Amino acid sequence: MLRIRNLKCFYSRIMAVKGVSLSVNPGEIICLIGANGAGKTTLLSAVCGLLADWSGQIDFEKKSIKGLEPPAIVRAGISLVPEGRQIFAPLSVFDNLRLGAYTMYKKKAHAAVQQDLESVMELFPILRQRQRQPAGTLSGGEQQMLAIARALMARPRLLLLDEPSMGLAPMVVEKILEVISLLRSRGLTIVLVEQNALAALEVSDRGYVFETGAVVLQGEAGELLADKDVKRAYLGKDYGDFYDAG
Amino acid sequence: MSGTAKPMTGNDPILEIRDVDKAFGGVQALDRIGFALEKASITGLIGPNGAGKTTLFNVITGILAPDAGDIRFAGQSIENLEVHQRVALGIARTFQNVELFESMTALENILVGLYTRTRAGMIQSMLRLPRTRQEEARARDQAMELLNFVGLRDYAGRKSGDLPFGWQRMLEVARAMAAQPRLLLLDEPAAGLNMSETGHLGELIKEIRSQGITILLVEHDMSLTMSISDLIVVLDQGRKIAEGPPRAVQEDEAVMAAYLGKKANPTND
Amino acid sequence: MDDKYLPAIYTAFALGIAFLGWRIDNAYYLQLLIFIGLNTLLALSLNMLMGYAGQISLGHAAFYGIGAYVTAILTTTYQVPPLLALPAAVGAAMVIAWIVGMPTLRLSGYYLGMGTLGFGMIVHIVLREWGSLTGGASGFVGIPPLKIGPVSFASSKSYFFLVWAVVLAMIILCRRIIDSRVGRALCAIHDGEKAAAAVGVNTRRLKLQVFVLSAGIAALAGFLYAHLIFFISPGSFGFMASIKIVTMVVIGGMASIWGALFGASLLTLLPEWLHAFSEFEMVIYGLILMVVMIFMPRGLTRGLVDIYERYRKTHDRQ
Amino acid sequence: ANPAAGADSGKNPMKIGGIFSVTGPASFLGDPEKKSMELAIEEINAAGGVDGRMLEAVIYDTEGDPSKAVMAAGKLINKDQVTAIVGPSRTPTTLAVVPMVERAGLPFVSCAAGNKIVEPIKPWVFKTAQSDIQAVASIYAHLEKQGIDRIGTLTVANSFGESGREQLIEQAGDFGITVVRSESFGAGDTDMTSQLTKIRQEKPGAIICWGTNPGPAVVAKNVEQLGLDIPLYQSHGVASPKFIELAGDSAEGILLPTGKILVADLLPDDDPQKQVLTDYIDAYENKYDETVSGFGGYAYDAVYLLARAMAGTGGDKAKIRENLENIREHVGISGVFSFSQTDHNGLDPSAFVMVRITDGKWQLVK
Amino acid sequence: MQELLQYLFSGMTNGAVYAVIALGFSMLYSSTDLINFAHGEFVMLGALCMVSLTAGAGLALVPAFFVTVAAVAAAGMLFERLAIRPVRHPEPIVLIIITVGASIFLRGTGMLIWGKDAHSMPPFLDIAPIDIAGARLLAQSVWILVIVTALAAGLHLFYKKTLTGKAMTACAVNKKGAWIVGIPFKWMVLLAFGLSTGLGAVAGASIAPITMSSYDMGTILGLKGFCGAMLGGLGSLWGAILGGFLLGILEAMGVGFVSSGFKDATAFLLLLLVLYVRPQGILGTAEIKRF
Ligand SMILES: Nc1ncnc2c1ncn2[C@@H]1O[C@H](COP(=O)(O)OP(=O)(O)OP(=O)(O)O)[C@@H](O)[C@H]1O
Ligand SMILES: Nc1ncnc2c1ncn2[C@@H]1O[C@H](COP(=O)(O)OP(=O)(O)OP(=O)(O)O)[C@@H](O)[C@H]1O
Ligand SMILES: CC(C)C[C@H](N)C(=O)O
Ligand SMILES: [Mg+2]
Ligand SMILES: [Mg+2]
Repeated sequence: MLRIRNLKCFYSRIMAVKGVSLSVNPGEIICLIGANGAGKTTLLSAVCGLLADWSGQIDFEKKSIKGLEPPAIVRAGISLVPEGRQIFAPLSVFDNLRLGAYTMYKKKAHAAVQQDLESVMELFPILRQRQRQPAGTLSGGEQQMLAIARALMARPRLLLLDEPSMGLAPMVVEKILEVISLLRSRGLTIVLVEQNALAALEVSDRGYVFETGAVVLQGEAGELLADKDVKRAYLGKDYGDFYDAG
Repeated sequence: MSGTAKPMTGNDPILEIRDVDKAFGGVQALDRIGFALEKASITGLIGPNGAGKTTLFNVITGILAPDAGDIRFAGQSIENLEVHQRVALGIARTFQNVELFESMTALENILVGLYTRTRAGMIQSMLRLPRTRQEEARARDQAMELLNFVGLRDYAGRKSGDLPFGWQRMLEVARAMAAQPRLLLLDEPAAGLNMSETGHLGELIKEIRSQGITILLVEHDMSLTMSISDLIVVLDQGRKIAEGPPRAVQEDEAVMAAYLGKKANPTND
Repeated sequence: MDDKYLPAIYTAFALGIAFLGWRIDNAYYLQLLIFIGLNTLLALSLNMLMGYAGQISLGHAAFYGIGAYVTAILTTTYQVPPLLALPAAVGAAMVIAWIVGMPTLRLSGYYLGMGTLGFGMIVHIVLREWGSLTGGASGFVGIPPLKIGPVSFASSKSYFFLVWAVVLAMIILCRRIIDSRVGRALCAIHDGEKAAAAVGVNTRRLKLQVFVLSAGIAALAGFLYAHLIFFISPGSFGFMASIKIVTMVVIGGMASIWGALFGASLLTLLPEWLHAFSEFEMVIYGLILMVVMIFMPRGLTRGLVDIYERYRKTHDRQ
Repeated sequence: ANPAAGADSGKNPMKIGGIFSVTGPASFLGDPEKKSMELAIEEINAAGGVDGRMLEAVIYDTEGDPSKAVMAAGKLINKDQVTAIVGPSRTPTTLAVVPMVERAGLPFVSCAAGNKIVEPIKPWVFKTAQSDIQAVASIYAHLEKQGIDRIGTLTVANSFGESGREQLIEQAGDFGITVVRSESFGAGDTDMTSQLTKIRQEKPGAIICWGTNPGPAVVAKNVEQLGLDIPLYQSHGVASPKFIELAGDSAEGILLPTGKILVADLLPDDDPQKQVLTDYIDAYENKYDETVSGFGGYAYDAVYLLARAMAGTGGDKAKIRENLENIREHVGISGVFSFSQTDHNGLDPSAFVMVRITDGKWQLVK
Repeated sequence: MQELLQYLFSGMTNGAVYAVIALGFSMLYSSTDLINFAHGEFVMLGALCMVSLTAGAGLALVPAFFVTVAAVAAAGMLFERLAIRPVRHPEPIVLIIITVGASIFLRGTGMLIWGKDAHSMPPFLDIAPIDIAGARLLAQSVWILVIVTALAAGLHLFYKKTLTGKAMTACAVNKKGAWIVGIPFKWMVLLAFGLSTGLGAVAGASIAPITMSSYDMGTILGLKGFCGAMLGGLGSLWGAILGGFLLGILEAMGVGFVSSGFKDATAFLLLLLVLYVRPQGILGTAEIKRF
């Protein structure tokens, strides 16, 4: 479904992703883990069109997305839950959700939007309670839920989640991981970037481990969970001298 | 870097929160909250999203004025003090959404953190007398030391906004430490850190406590909170629903229902 | 620019001034350089406020005007020697800045722009309407040449040296502030005012201080302006003058001491070059402003660096 | 120094500088002034120049900004090394360059109205535009004849209006007139009914408006809108056909003092200026294909006065200045100039005539 | 009493003009977070186009009005496309300076096209001034009032009720966020510029009959409109209208009760006082920023 070949991403002169190749099959949950600054967010930005300065190849459903801007990519079926949430602070929660369905409205799929509104508020009841409140006044976790819900409103086929559990209460994290599994069972393909690698790998099919802009390890989620190095660096308490490695 | 010169008595509260109320429109974000922090202790403040934890931080640091209630720091009411005055008194914090000075380097961020602990004003800076220079040099040394403390020594000259998110959090901790606080408020410092980094952070926090600094920690990562806190306070919808040592709180029915969920046994992984 | 090169840069700067003063005899070119110097002071003053502390002012020409009018009135109407008029002019601007700044600096963003703009307009109108004191709309005539003790600054050349000595002094002072505790706190306010307060910076006081400082430097420029052309009128200190100062700062480069110099030079010289286009002057001037900003949004100083970086980037990748 | 220079000087053109607000808010002055200066120089050169030397104009734009005027003057004096300067269009720009020309010792003829320019007398400074003194005197003389002794004034908030207001107040006593209310308006204002309402409260016998287009046209319209049934006087600041076009029907009946240029064709044939005026108008309208305004004449006169004073001096600035001061009875566009040591404007009230706008046309008022 | 009413009318006439212009500022701000310092120049273009099309080309009023608005809106979109969009890292202040450059450019262009003189045109309908208790109001002023109200209502509906309106707001508050939900950011900005400069043209075309139009009329009108928008609260459409009228009326009262020389100063002083009490303008909402 998504195929990335030898991707290199640049921030002016810095190369943040240094030749990554990966692929995502339909209906899979793929998990990207790795230390801070490893380039996970950068990769997602390139996939969803936010970052234009890259070389290599990114194909979504066999079509290259080179040169496409985010709106076109959303229309193609990819949605992002970004790092830092990027909600529309002064607009109400409800309007944030409606705008998430912007491309749906443009397809005149009003009924579907109505349905989705119901279903995301089912998923996150707090959003229903806070419908009229300006989104910027929500608590951190509430905002995170809103960001996920908003991304779902576009009815994506591929959902990119950048650290969705960040700042969420344990119960909500559980809930979100559940939701992720649920979404997958509805046929959604998911790329999940997570620091909470343990939990993430548990719901994932496969995983990639990033380090300083490159994939250093990949495999079935179970294998990775068992891998000694992964355990040492990302799962266990034996953090060693991480900062020298980073 | 130690903030307290007085001997630690252990039972003398450094911060007392009494019956604090805060509402936003219809939302009662804080509802008669009260608890006390012992000197040189780590208190974990937990609760579901939107429980009012950040709001309480904002009230303690003076960013928001409480509707009612009183906050006493080191035995003295700080109600009428402005934000920067509270920092000068020794209350420093980090932010849930990372509020670094993005266009400035990591080192400069720490130097701003040292603001309350340095003196040179505009005139002195213009004259640049030997004393000012000495102060500046000393500040730079201290700042480098702090960067070293959080492991960012090699990134002193990098623009803070370009640092990866996790390092930005560490930088915030260092910046808060620069104020030589007696009370350090950490708002989700582990968000965005992977598990090993989180572990490292835990060690760091314990080390800060060992310097006699009191810590109030908001953190959803239970493996961290439960393992390093001396006391846990649980908020839900603005109310305090539990308070006690980690073990007790983990077993508390109300806390499980409101916050931890069913398989809440994160300390032993 | 690193701290340790600064003395060398200052020396080079001073030598440059000395060289220009020594080589140039044509009063027109000296005058042009003097105006560049005055505009540099203005840009520098606003850059402290806007570039570093992030507080926009759309009424900065008011302080320029206050400096000019106070000295004009004192030295002409009341025969006060310029040496005493100088502290009065600068002091008056600073006091007014302090009074106005207290409520105004509570505003932020465009509202601060509006507040300062309103203040600037009010000053402009007062200068225009208070005819008995200021000479009204027709202007104030008969300002004496500058004479400090036995030294007279009547010739273009002596004035050139005076103005540029002041510019250099102000550059050094501002640079020192920037590189200090206070300067860093100002930049912090720029990046996030609330965060700066939460880290312990007394933002209100600091903003006021830099506003007052900035007003003082602008008034100093006004003082020098009045004694340069011996005539002042409110038209020189209106809204457009304020906008021009902002433009100089942004074109030169925000938060850059040398940017002030670049911006002032370009905006002083440009109209002189464009005279040749007569009717088309405005069109071309506007176009140049736009083009510079489109291609060098961080101003001339960094724009050149950026272009180099871009070149390096494509180069590095091969 | 170079002996060849003397021989060459017969061919070297003599440079005259021009500083006008060609663009900016006073471009309606500067533009015709610039064109008239070029016209005058062309004419003089076609007639053989001054003592056989051609004249050359070097003209800069001030945009109405005193600092720019100073730069321009500096450039003319020090870089272009002109022999004389034909001055800025407005009072503040003129006053800004006065100290420079005084110091440089350079004959300088301004085109601005403000009386401050030649009062007190400065050796090198002359001006050709009629002063507000004469304009006010003409209006007041007319009012006196009508037996009106209470007036309201409405002046534009710039140097032109301010200087007009000063004169209106200063001379009122001489004509037994009381100014019952003085109001002002901004140059870009779009509605002056408030000011007029305030003036109306005092029940004046006439309203005098002092400004330059387009404000006074708005005033004319507002007077009509309010149905004010008293005479409206305007200043020479609107003395151009443009005003009638702008004010439209509201212009009907308005009175104003103007140089004779507006009514050149109505002048009796024995008027000394008639010939000069019609020649100028023809030449201007032929060359530029636009109707002449009342303002270009200031620069035209200035160039001719300078040319006359330059004759026989070989470019010696002090001599030119002296000659200028001794010019008598020079028939120009704005009047008949007679300079003296105590008068550097050289005009008397006869430079003005009162006109009334009737059926969209200027009409001489006796 | 009659005086007071006349001051009010005068204030309303000017205020209505300021209000339409303020509307343009506020509208652009709420969609792009940008203040267009060349807005006054678009008003000028509107006025002069209108004059040329009616008085010059002899077009009937209604078509002339629409052609004017369309032409100026097109110019505004061209401006966005050529001068705003290409900026690489657009900081607000940089865009502001670009609009300052544009204002000079447009003024220069206006001068080249229409010359330095002012131009006038007859009112939309040739009706005598309306007399109410001795105070008089021009029919054209009533026209402007009607236009202002209609525009405000229309825009209000657009922003509150249509998805495109919401999407525009979203673009202003969070460009990145807007992009990733699939809002065509660039098109929205283009549209916003078109709308806002179109509003400027409406202002220009409707005031052309009351005031005189010249290439340099834009600066002062733009300034007043900006003040009106700020006074009412940036981003609030009703605020812009309120601010515009308030400014006009304050000026007129300033003339009536203080002094005409100080009328602008009075207005600005009151404006400052309002801002000191309400730093976000009368109807503006304070920036939402929490830790
Ligand atoms: N805007 C930027 N300008 C320059 N460098 C950047 C920028 N954003 C990111 N980087 C650099 O790119 C590298 C990769 O960053 P990225 O944000 O993709 O990492 P990440 O894996 O998502 O880390 P984290 O877990 O902290 O979110 C880092 O070294 C970072 O410093
Ligand atoms: N400025 C505000 N205006 C309106 N409501 C607010 C404001 N600030 C906070 N709230 C509300 O107050 C409640 C408490 O918010 P707070 O940020 O303190 O929660 P929290 O405990 O920190 O949650 P999280 O763990 O998600 O960060 C939330 O419901 C939030 O929506
Ligand atoms: C209209 C003119 C008589 C104006 C005059 N030249 C001035 O000084 O503004
Ligand atoms: Mg990331
Ligand atoms: Mg929180």
